[in-house]
Amino acid sequence: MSETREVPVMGEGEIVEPLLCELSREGHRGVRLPASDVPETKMARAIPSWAVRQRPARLPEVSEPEVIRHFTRLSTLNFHLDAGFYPLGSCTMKHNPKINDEMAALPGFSELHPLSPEEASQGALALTHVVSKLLCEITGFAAATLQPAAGAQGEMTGMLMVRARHRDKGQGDRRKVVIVPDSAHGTNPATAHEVGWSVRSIKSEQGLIDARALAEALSDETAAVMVTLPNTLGLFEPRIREIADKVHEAGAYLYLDGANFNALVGLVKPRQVGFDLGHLNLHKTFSQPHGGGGPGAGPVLVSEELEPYLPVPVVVDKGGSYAFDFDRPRSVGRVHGFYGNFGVLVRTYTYLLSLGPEGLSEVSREAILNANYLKEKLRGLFELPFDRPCMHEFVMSGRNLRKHGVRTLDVAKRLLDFGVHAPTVYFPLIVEEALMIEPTETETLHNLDHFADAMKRIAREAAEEPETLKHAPFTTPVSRLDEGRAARELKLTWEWPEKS
Amino acid sequence: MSETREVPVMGEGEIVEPLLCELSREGHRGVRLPASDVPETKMARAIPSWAVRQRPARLPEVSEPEVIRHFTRLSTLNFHLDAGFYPLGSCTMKHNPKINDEMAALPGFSELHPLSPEEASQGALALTHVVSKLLCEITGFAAATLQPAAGAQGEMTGMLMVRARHRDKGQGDRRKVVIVPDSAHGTNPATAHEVGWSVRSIKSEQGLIDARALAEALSDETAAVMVTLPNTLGLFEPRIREIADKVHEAGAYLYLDGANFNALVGLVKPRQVGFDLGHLNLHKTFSQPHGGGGPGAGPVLVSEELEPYLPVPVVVDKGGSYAFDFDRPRSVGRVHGFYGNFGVLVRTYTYLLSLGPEGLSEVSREAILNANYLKEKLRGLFELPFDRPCMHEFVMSGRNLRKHGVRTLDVAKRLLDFGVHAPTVYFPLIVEEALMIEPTETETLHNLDHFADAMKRIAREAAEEPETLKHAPFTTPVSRLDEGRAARELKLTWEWPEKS
Amino acid sequence: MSYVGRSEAERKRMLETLGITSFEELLRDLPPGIVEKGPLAVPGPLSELEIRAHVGEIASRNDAARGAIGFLGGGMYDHYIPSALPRLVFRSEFLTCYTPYQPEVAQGTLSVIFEFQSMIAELTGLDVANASLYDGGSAVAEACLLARAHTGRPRVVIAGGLNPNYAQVVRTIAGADHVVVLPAVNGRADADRVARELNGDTAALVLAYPNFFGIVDDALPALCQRAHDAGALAIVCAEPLSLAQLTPPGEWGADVCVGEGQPLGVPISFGGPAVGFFACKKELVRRMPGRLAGQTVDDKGRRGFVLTLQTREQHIRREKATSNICTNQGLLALCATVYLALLGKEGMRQVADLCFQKTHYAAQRAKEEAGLSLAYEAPYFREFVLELPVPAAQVCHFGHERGVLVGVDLGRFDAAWSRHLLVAVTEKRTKAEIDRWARVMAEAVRAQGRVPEVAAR
Amino acid sequence: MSYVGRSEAERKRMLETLGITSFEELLRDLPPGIVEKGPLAVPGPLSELEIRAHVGEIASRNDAARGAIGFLGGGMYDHYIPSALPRLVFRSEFLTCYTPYQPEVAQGTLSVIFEFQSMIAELTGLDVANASLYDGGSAVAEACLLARAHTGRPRVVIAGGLNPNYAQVVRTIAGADHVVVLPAVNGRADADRVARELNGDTAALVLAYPNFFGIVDDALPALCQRAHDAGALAIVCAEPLSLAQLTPPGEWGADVCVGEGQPLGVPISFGGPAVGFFACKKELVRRMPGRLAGQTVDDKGRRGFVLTLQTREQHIRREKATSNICTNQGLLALCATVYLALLGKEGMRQVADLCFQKTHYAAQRAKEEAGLSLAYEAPYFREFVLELPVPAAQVCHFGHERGVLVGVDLGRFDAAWSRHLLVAVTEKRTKAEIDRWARVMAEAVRAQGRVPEVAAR
Ligand SMILES: Cc1ncc(COP(=O)(O)O)c(C=O)c1O
Ligand SMILES: Cc1ncc(COP(=O)(O)O)c(C=O)c1O
Repeated sequence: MSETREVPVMGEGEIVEPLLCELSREGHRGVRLPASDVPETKMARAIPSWAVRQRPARLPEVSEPEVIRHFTRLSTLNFHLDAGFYPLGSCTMKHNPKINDEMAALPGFSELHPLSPEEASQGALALTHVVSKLLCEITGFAAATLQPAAGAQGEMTGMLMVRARHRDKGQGDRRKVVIVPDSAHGTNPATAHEVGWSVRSIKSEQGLIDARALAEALSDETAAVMVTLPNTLGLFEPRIREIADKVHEAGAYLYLDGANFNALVGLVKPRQVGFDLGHLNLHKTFSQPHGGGGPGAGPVLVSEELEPYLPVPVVVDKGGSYAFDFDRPRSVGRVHGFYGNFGVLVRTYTYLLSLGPEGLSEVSREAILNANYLKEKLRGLFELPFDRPCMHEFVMSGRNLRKHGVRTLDVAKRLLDFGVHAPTVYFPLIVEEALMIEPTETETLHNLDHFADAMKRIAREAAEEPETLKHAPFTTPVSRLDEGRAARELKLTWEWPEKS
Repeated sequence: MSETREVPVMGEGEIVEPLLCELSREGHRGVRLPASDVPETKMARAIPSWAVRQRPARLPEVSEPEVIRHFTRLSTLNFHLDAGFYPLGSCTMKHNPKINDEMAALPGFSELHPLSPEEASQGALALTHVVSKLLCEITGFAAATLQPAAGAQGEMTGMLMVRARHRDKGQGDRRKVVIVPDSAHGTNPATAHEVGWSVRSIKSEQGLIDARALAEALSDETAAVMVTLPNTLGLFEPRIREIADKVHEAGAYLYLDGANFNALVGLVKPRQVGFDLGHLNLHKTFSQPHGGGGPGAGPVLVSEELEPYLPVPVVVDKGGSYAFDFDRPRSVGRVHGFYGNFGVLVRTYTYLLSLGPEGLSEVSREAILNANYLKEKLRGLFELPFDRPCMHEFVMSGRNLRKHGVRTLDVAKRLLDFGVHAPTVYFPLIVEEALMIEPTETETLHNLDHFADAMKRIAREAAEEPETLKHAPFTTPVSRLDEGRAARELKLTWEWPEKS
Repeated sequence: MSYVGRSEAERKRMLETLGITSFEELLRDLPPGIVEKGPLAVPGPLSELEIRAHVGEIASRNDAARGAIGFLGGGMYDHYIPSALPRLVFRSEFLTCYTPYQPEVAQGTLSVIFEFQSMIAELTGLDVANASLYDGGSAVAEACLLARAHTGRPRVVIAGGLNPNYAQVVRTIAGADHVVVLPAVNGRADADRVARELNGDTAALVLAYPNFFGIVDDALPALCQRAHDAGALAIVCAEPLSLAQLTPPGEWGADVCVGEGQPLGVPISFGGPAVGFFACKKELVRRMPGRLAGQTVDDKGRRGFVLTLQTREQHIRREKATSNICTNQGLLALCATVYLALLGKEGMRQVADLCFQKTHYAAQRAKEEAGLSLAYEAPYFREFVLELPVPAAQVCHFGHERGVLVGVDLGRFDAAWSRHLLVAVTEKRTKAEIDRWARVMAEAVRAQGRVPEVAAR
Repeated sequence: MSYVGRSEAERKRMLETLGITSFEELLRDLPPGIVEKGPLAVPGPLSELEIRAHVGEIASRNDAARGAIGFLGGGMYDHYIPSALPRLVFRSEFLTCYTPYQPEVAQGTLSVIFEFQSMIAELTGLDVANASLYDGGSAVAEACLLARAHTGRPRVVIAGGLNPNYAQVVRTIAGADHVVVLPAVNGRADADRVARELNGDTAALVLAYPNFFGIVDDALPALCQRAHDAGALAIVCAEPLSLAQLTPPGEWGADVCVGEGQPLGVPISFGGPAVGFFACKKELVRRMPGRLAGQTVDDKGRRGFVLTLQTREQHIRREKATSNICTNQGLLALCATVYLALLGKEGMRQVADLCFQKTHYAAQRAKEEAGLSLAYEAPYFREFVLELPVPAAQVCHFGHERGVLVGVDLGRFDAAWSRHLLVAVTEKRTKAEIDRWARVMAEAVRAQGRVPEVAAR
């Protein structure tokens, strides 16, 4: 079934795009700066001699046109959301509205210094304050910190708050275990470890938390239980209220990993379900572009009980004006040099306003509908380990392709040839050969069908011409990369060419 | 020499990107507008019934994410200057600085209405005024109009001014012939025709104006002589002063087609050489991005004698403030609904300031050096019909490849496979199988060498594997297109798919 | 700031390749004494940092920099531009590419042109449209030239109501001798006068829809018929956004429909770059000016687009071309295409309706708040003319000082109209802004006598 | 504004495919009563047009919207951002892509990370650098965690002079119990005290370069030596732009160099998104936090880049990971990479020199014009602390009212510093602006007593 084309190309073994060090030419200059307009101070007289750089840093010397071409060409080597469907499970690659970027770039925000006097920053303080309040309304919690720069930092902030609370209750020395389901994201155990606690992983039962296993694990050493809702299989824990009760009975706190909150917006308020605190990922649910790795924001929302522990500063409404409150004796302290990823908050606010109440509830509903539809369309092509209605995403297994010698990785790579990004693969760890698929609400039926058709074709290829899959992708700027070699040779910085 | 790759692709005969009408889905919406906040006026009561549209215009119905993807994907089908070298002769595809766009987008400019009171438009008037002055300084002329939207409109404006001048001199009925060299761009004869004149084309001699042929052609019917300097072969007319004298002796005006002014910036002032008037192409010499076809700007510069004929309005300095002067009885009138492509003028001003006097003279010098260097590097690969130092561009001929059954068109197409745009081909008409190459000053030595290497390889392919060339390009989004079919079937608008 | 990437060593290497020792040797064809000795007397070089300060200061001298509230129309309008639009249009793939002469690497631009043509044809109700012309003014002029070529007749009759600037452009380009510009009567074409002017020499009758005064002239269909009866073409200059709510000219007799595309997502930018559009019946396609994209297939049968019917154009046909146009306004046609796509079927209807509603509300407020009435009692769509008891220039000055650009002083076009104010209200103006405008208008009128006289132009 | 493209007919078709008649059937796993009945109490929906007005109004409440002239530093600086930078960074290819988990379609992002790593390693004088961390504060904290893991010791000593906010972040993240934050003495580390605090339990000594007060502390090389002598790692928190003119920490003893990358082309944006950088000796690479791009080849032998040493990371190693970081600040690392490329070798030297020159000029003007002297007599690079005769908060308020953000009131960090003003001068400030600043300072000081008391925080 694979057509072939004869393409005379420039020759293999070539460089797709040179590095800056290879583009560098002695004496070339990029942008220029104005000449100094002040009387000169001799650096050698003002700065200790050991500290005055003798050899200029070896940075590239490239003209502006060539710098622009370099990064422009590099950019085209990326797949991206504005090019096509990106069904990365657990990542919520939904549409990134451009008005959000436009608002974040307003000079009143983007040029605002974090140490401007409060009287000169009232807009930023007001926006921070209202975003906190809106996120509380959406989740049902009492208070929020917007300081954490991402989900993982939110988790850490949350655990620090729980620790501080246990200490205040005199249980700080005892409660040092965090329970996480085996389907949890890696950041959960890593966070528990980073705050100096140990992790107890509990096995899932039919993709859900096993209430008995949880009961067994809970003890007076349990500090917190971290639950992702819906979980990383896209399943809503049907017994979440019971779970919450058990956790509370054991004197522990129930933490929401809100990475999957896209399934719940306007539908379920986590606080009402029994969570004590948790984070949201504004770069998932709230449409912040992912930027090739970040920035995100991981605000933490808490119950009244935990509010005193929020990081400093907190923005408070002084009736007509806003101010930072640093005077919070039980605060866990700061987790960010300033106030977190403010620019992301501007985008979030814009997004919330754009959608409004109806738009927000449409988010979860359409996301859930899309996921269930796609699951139905893919039924039979791959295994469906947990066949029940899913929320905003679902997980299949490529186990059934093993008989053809094909792995999930091959399926993922082949998809890249169809103008679609690969789903999340090999996660969650509890599903062999996992394919984790999250369409989000902003994909059209047409795109879902195109994806399903591609998957159908790939499943057929797996049976009929497995070699095609094993060598995929074919249409990408580079073909499969040798990851082992990268780790062995560990080339992490460039080498300047002999002469430039 | 051509390697082959086996690529299973999605199937030939496919659509590279659907059209908007194919993406349209009934009921989908893009951006939303606010609801009306004013009391309703019934349209049927306010507007005559025949004029009230009964059937909504059949425009696409596409969600914002899909619109963005559509145009983003379409964009990637284009070669563009920020991706690589663009040696299009006579087009001056030089670097387009981003600061120019930034300045043109300042709300004070981009949101300024052309009918704002003059007191509310002082910045725009001041800028227009200073750009006129600077262009006069650079060219040596006495006055300018910035109204023409492109070079061709500049030519027309110039011819209208010449006509008006002849009329004022009582020679309007007699002088109705424009002389152009056979190397001239098509706009020159087309313009002469558009103002109702006839065209007399004179044959070039060794790529230059044949003084004798010119002398013969000149008469008391000659209205103007249009000369491109350097000409479209990239050659400077060595006898330009003589030519000017002869034209003036004959009572005609010498018009500069300034499309090739990149060769002269800071080097030669056309007025000093004897031109009476002429246009510049700001989208060539002055770094305005070409936008896939435009906008440009074609200001016309004139001698004192012709100044009274400039289009209205002219911006005048009233000492501290600026105003439009409409009271110009000898003006040819308006050529633009407002004042021309103002946004382009902002870019031009920014560009001039960026470069300053040294930077401007570097433009022509480096452009000339690049062209001569490249000519030298390509020597022997193609024929060089006029082997003398060139200015900013040069013309070769692919005649020598005919013996292999290869045409210049094939060379152009094959170049596209090397990450380089094709040169201008089959122009000027006086060189068979012409390849017109203009590197501009902003290309690095590295890029010139890369281009030369590609040309070397192509010349070799022409001899060794001509079929490769004839089927090139191979790496572009589509392969060679059937232009004949387009003209025969003449499908100029889309057809909606059966059901959308 | 220099954009040249060149070291001294490289320059030397290049000269060596050329076998010369100094650059000047390359200039040996230049007549002696021709090369400028000194540097040009221009300012700079400035760094970006300095340019931002300097050019920013110039921009700040325009009211627009201070977010003045605008009620200006007369051919260009302050419409909402969706946030996604500049992000797409400023992609360097669209911005920095040349005219699509190598279609294999220009399918982006060519597809956009094809879509633009399709949507302009749909909006105007005609068969075909081109890739763009310079602006509304030159589009009207080109339409007249087409009519001349098509009919072999010289005369062009412009009915009252066309934007006076456009009429001037037509006179400049098509030659004043054969262009008859008729005055408007009561803001409309004088049907009888027009009928009288149409004769056996007439190539075209030019009409405007809505016209310069915002009026939907009830006589237009009949005038088209008159033109046809006289063997002339009916050319309609239309405002394209209104066409989302108005019956397209192609349905009531236009042979050619042209206009200014700026209202479709193009920044207003002091009047340019703008974008002329040109649509006509398919019989006229071979006489159309400007570029056309047509559909075809590639070697492998894939759909693609190319510039077609290039034999109409100057680079092929030279003096026999249908027009001398070469560089057009491609990027602005892209703006319009993206705009039409983002607003879509429903959005376009809505934006046109909002303009209509707000305009009518403003006229009503002018009456209620300032006691001002319309200069012309006639149906209007998205702008109207107020008859003022004081010079319009004074009212404009009064508004300017209060951050409201109240309208266009028609005295700038014709001294006879010096008490006429042309007011346009787009979807961007809120009720509160319109109310504010009405108050400023009322104050301005009341302040009569206290407002200093300002130049009428 | 909804971004969902779905008609009722399509929704129905989807439900049919699912064999259900109502969406609610998909929610059957949800416990009863859990689904919210009413709509959320949030404002909206608003169109873009309304959002521009509303959010624009909020932005306008910040001085920055009015182009206040800033002399603020303390970790973030108002540097010139080249015009090309946002055009590149905002390309959707960079902005809307995910973490490069499928390297075949992410070579753009991966190459940029590799270049970022290379240039950060060069600037800091160390062997390797990572793809970014959240910000300067968390980068210092992560460095301390690395030192702990590397040495197996718990204690972290922070010498005087580190940004107090960063010290707080370290205490929060690394646990206050084992983190000793020493006070600065005369704006510098107290070398003797530091030496005393370094003991057999100490994992790391944290130093700052230039430090929070702008000072280049002469004791740093010796303190690194002391740390090494005690078996601890020397962690230097550096301001990266200064490193273009200052000897890199790797050359005078740093094992790890971290800091805030904002000065390298990142919009200041009220403190975030910022970008932490992390560089270290190659011996420590396997303990580094965060992502690393490494070079490799593809199937066909072409060079390519992948995320490597992922076994350090949480998604593979879970609780044994070197850090819990997942999402980082990739886009801002891209800003820094583009910035370093555009300025290049010479531009970076020049910008650092300009900051140095202007800062020293400002200090001199403060003395001449306002009679103000430095709080600390010590070499400083790009910012300095003035000792004021009045509360710094008053002076800041006075300046704010005049459109000059005169400096950072250090009383916001420590009440003991309430008469200390931290002043940073970047290349963006002209001589005229600095002179203006000096005059405002002088007036503010003279106005003492007449200025109303404002809250110190
Ligand atoms: C379920 C889950 N939890 C936590 C995280 C970590 O969030 P972040 O990457 O924002 O630190 C992720 C993100 O990938 C996730 O999917
Ligand atoms: C020599 C020459 N003359 C005239 C023109 C026409 O200029 P424009 O395209 O700006 O109308 C061109 C542009 O292509 C040209 O190269």
